[in-house]
Amino acid sequence: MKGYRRYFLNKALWFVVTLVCAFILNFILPRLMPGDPVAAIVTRMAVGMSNATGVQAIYQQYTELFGTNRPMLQQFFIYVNNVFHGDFGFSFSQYPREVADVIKSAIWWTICLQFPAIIVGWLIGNTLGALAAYLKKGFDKVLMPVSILVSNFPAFGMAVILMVVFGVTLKWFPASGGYGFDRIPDFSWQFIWSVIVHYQLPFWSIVLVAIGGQAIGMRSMAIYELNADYVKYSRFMGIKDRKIIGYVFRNAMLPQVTGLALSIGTMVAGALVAEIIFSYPGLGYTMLTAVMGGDYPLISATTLIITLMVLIAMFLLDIIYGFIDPRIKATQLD
Amino acid sequence: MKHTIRQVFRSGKFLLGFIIFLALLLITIFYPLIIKDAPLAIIGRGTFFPPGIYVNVYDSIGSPQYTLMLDDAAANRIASKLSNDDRLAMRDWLVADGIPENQIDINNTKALLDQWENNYDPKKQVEGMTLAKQRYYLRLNTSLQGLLSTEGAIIAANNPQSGALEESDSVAQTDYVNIKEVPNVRVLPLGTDNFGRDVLTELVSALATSLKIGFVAGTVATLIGLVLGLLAGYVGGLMDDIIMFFTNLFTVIPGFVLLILISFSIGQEHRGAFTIAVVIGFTSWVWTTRAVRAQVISLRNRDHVNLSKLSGHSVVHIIVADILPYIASYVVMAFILQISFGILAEAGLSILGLGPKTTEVPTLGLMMKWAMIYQAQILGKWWAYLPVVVTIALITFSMNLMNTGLDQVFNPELRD
Amino acid sequence: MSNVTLEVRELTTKYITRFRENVYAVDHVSLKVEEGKSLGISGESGCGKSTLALSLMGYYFAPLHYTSGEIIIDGRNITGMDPDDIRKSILGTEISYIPQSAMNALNPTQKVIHFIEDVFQAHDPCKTKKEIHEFAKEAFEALGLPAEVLQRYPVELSGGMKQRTVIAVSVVLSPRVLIADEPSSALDVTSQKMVIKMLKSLMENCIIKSMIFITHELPLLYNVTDDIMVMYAGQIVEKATAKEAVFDPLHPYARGLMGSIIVPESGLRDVKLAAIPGVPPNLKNPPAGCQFSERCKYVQPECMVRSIDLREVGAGRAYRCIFSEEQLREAYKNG
Amino acid sequence: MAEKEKLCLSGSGLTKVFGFGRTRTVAVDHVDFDFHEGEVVSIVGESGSGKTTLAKMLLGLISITEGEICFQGKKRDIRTQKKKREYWKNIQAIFQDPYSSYNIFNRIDAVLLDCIRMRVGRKLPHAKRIEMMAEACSFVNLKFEELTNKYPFELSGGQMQRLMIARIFLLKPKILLADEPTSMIDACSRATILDMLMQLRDEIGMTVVFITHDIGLAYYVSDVVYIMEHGKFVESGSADDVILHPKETYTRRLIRDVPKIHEVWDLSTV
Repeated sequence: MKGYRRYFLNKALWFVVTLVCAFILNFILPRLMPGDPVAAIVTRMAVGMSNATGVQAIYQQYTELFGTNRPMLQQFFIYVNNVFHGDFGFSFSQYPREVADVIKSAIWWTICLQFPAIIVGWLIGNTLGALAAYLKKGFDKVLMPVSILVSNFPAFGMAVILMVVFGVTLKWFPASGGYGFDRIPDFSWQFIWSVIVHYQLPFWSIVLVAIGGQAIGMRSMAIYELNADYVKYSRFMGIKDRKIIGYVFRNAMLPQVTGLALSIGTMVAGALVAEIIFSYPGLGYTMLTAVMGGDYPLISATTLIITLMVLIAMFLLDIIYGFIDPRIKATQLD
Repeated sequence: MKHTIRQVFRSGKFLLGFIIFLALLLITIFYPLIIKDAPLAIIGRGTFFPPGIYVNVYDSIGSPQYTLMLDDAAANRIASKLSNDDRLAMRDWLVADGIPENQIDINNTKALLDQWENNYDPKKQVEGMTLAKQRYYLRLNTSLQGLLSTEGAIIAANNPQSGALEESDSVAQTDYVNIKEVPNVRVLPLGTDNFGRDVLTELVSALATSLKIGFVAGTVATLIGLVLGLLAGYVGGLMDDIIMFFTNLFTVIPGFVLLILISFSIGQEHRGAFTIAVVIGFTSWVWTTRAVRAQVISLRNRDHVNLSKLSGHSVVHIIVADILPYIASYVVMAFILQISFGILAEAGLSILGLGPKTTEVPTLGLMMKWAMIYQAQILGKWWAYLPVVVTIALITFSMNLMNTGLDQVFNPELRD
Repeated sequence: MSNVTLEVRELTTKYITRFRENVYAVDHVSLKVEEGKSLGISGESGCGKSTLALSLMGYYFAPLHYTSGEIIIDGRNITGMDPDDIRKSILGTEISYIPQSAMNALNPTQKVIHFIEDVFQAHDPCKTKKEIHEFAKEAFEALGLPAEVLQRYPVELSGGMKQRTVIAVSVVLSPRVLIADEPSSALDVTSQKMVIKMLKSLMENCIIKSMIFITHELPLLYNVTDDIMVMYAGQIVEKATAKEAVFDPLHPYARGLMGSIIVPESGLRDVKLAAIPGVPPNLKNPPAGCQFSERCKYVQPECMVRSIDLREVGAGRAYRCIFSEEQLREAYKNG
Repeated sequence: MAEKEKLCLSGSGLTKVFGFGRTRTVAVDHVDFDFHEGEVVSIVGESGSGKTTLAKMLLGLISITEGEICFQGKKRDIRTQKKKREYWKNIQAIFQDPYSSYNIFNRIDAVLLDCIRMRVGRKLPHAKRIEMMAEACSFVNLKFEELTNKYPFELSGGQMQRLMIARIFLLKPKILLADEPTSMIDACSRATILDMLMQLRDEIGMTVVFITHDIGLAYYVSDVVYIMEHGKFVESGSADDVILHPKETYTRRLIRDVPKIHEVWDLSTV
């Protein structure tokens, strides 16, 4: 248990350090823009807005929010303080809505779409990869190239094809949106059904892309494990092949948890683009509208939130992994 | 070395990937030599012309006319104007008008048209019919006018003196022109896009740009990764600690978030294809660094490196002669993956609206972006997005196939 | 006459490589182990001794394939048996195996006791968990291993402890024959001694009836087993009691091997070590005649063309050479 | 015998510490030694005793945390690449694993040419170089004509290790550090390798330092033996003294636990 505590503390420390660095990057990058950031932002914004009083209000609020007249370090603390109070300022493109408000309405869509999809993709991918490693021959010969093809299929390409086939041509599922445009969000059955129906295409497009990559990783891992000494020994102790396959899959699957943690950033990136294709009302779509409207505060906040989500997911996966794999303790002892 | 290369080319996966990649590369080189059009030239007035051969109508009138007596010409003509949906709609109207359904045969064109002509009345209000539907029937009726006529069309020209129309020529239904004798024919194998640009020419040019972006991004990322990995692995100590701190940091902070922030910070005016490529390269070096470092650390303790030191070789010589050859295969594999990643990253960024400036060069991502904005996928204009998706998939597929092939050559336990 | 626990007649097995080549790593090997006796097998790396260990189990999986011969355990010929029957009624209960690399022999993500549960369930599904736990605890303590090892993951054990745990697991079903393939090669001398002591106590306490011990370390083999067999290129070249094999080997190869022994004992500093030039033949295309002919000092033209049979001399003594015992002794006397 | 007493390599208080804080480990802990010219010295230790770390320090491949090494009575100075190169003309090594001792991308000729370049410089006619390489190969019973343009991986383990000796033959160093040179090759080839090493020592009068875990081998080849445990030398002296009449408990245990063939191997002592 002591080894695990050290592991946990180590990971927690890393989480905090990366978080701080993410804040710093989010803070510094826009300030690297040439000239006065507030002026630059507001000029860019003014293109997209015609409301004169709004422009004025934003300019003032933003000068305050950025605190450009103060020293850099102080600016940073102002920024961190604002973030911790959920104060990201006004959204330019959706004035007078606040950024925090926009994000609040988008974030649940993203979480509910992406995390289940990634996990389902991970599970299916691992199962297929393990089967490919075990069955070899025909199954492997078909599965491998298909996996390579699917995993390299751009996420948006998968989204578009699913949409055209099942949304436009076959009309099995609606092609875009998070719920029927004729519905008002409430807790009625019709609304929930509409959400479920709209959920399918984005969900499966993310799942499909995730499957390929995970299957390939799992296949190599399982082949490696199948050649391990304990497989031979267990066989000679008379243990049934089915049970040994169980050992192998478990041992190969556990490191895949870390594999998932490491690839979750890329997966979320792909999933955000898939959201855009389906006009799904999550963070990806929010990001698109923000970019289109030159809405700086919204972009900054969205990227920060996404980073935060990815960091938390990775942190949790690492913790779970350390908990379920005894091999971690061995590496901790080194 | 020669042996390794021969082995690599004997791997089926690598070879297939290599052939696909080479084919794509050759297309980008030779296509512009044959078709010299500017890829971004707007030639179509209007959006999404479907793929096909476009024959100049004015020229075809002036061309020599030939009479061909072909039996199915009339039927084809009718079929092209009267689709199956139209026939069903006609039946619906007729049934609503009170004609028994069993008396309507939608496959008998002549009978159907007769029934339609006899019964259709644009003023008649059918119960429950929307305004849009009524307009549709109106349009359908107009297009059906003269469908069964066997008369030719008269061509008239404006007399400049009198201002009156004078018949200059007439075209019979059996008149044909030879497409070779029409001076202006344009083949658009993939139609045009939303701006009216030739999709195929644009696609080839976009493929070239995207490959360049991938290549630049891959080179930048691999170089950074290689240098940092070598420094961290070979020098070790504090240098290793510092480099690994940043590497770990950028492993957890999602690269594409940085990409978005940086691209946005650069601003639309400064975002050229090259800049984007460099930015992509700068945000995707971590994996190469990690892999190179791990390799170098295990090599650094290998006896041949010790022996090379004992033979009095300098650090540079050791890195070049005793370390790099051993990690070359990994670096090549990382480079291939980085190229494919760079192409995908550009596409993702462009869809987000953070890609290279639209007016300069076409890229695969930008083509995708505009197709999406103009809803090509919902309107069924497949030629605007499908070739792009297929091209990107082919590039990344070929790259990864090469990579898997290499992996199996260098890690034999993954074979079978 | 004492009971024969394991008899092998003309066993031949082969590897099929990725390029579809046949490599006969065990070539017509016959051996007999009696109850209460241990047999040692030695030879240089690649001579087929580890493959023989795998082949003796009678349970083959790719790339190793059975070709011909018989394995008889306690009067039962197991070579014709259904693999699943072998798994259930032979492996672990009649014949058991200790692998070369005990470091990775146990599933790393499973506690030792859970593996033992699986072993029991594979043969005797009736036993309850509680019975198994108690049995395992007693068995471990009887072998001088602390019972808490059962609740550990393999990674938490030291090298020597891991090796002894593997031995204890291997004999948990009291097999008739134990095959130990280099069980102590990766360990330091003290741990090695503990492992050997444990193996010997297994024999003394009748937990196992016979043992086959495989190693390239001749001084160790000399101290552990009653008889020694020397293998070369998949074949047996010398078969004798430990004492005869080490001090009076007949086959020229065995003689060279025994002459290269180095031990820290007085007087051995002045002995000239024997050396055999050359390398063993490539088993993918072995020489036509005697496998050792290319390296043999006493090679005759006939050796190059004719394969040589094993010559029996006296009880249990045999060697594979064209020369008679007297001829060989004469040759050795003259250097 | 007076010549033999001349100091060749000596060390005092030699220490190597890896890592810091929680991961700090002392690999070599204040060891003192004096190797004389022409001696065969063995450093015997079990895995993890720090013997390989010590060897790397002697070779100047890793830095010394504390203490100093004197070469031929003078403090060793290898602060620049040039001085290192000078030092390495005098001390060379043969490593345990012949398979990893060669750069698989270089031909065998390159390995030998490197040594000639180091020994006599670059200005040598081609024919002379060939002659030197052929001489070195024939010393270790290899034929240069068969080796030229071949790659190391085309040789067997024993041949590779012999080629390593050919390398030493060309370099003619004052000291040879042999780190388990026979542990990865078969028993039958072991005698050949040891014979060649001893023959080479007699020919060029170098000091040979064996690093080994095999106490029998140490006894067989060496004049002087150092026993190493946990980074420290626990006992040293002439081979006969240390091996046949060990004083320290650790040495006794080590010798007692090695299986023997003439004496009884007592299993009751563990």
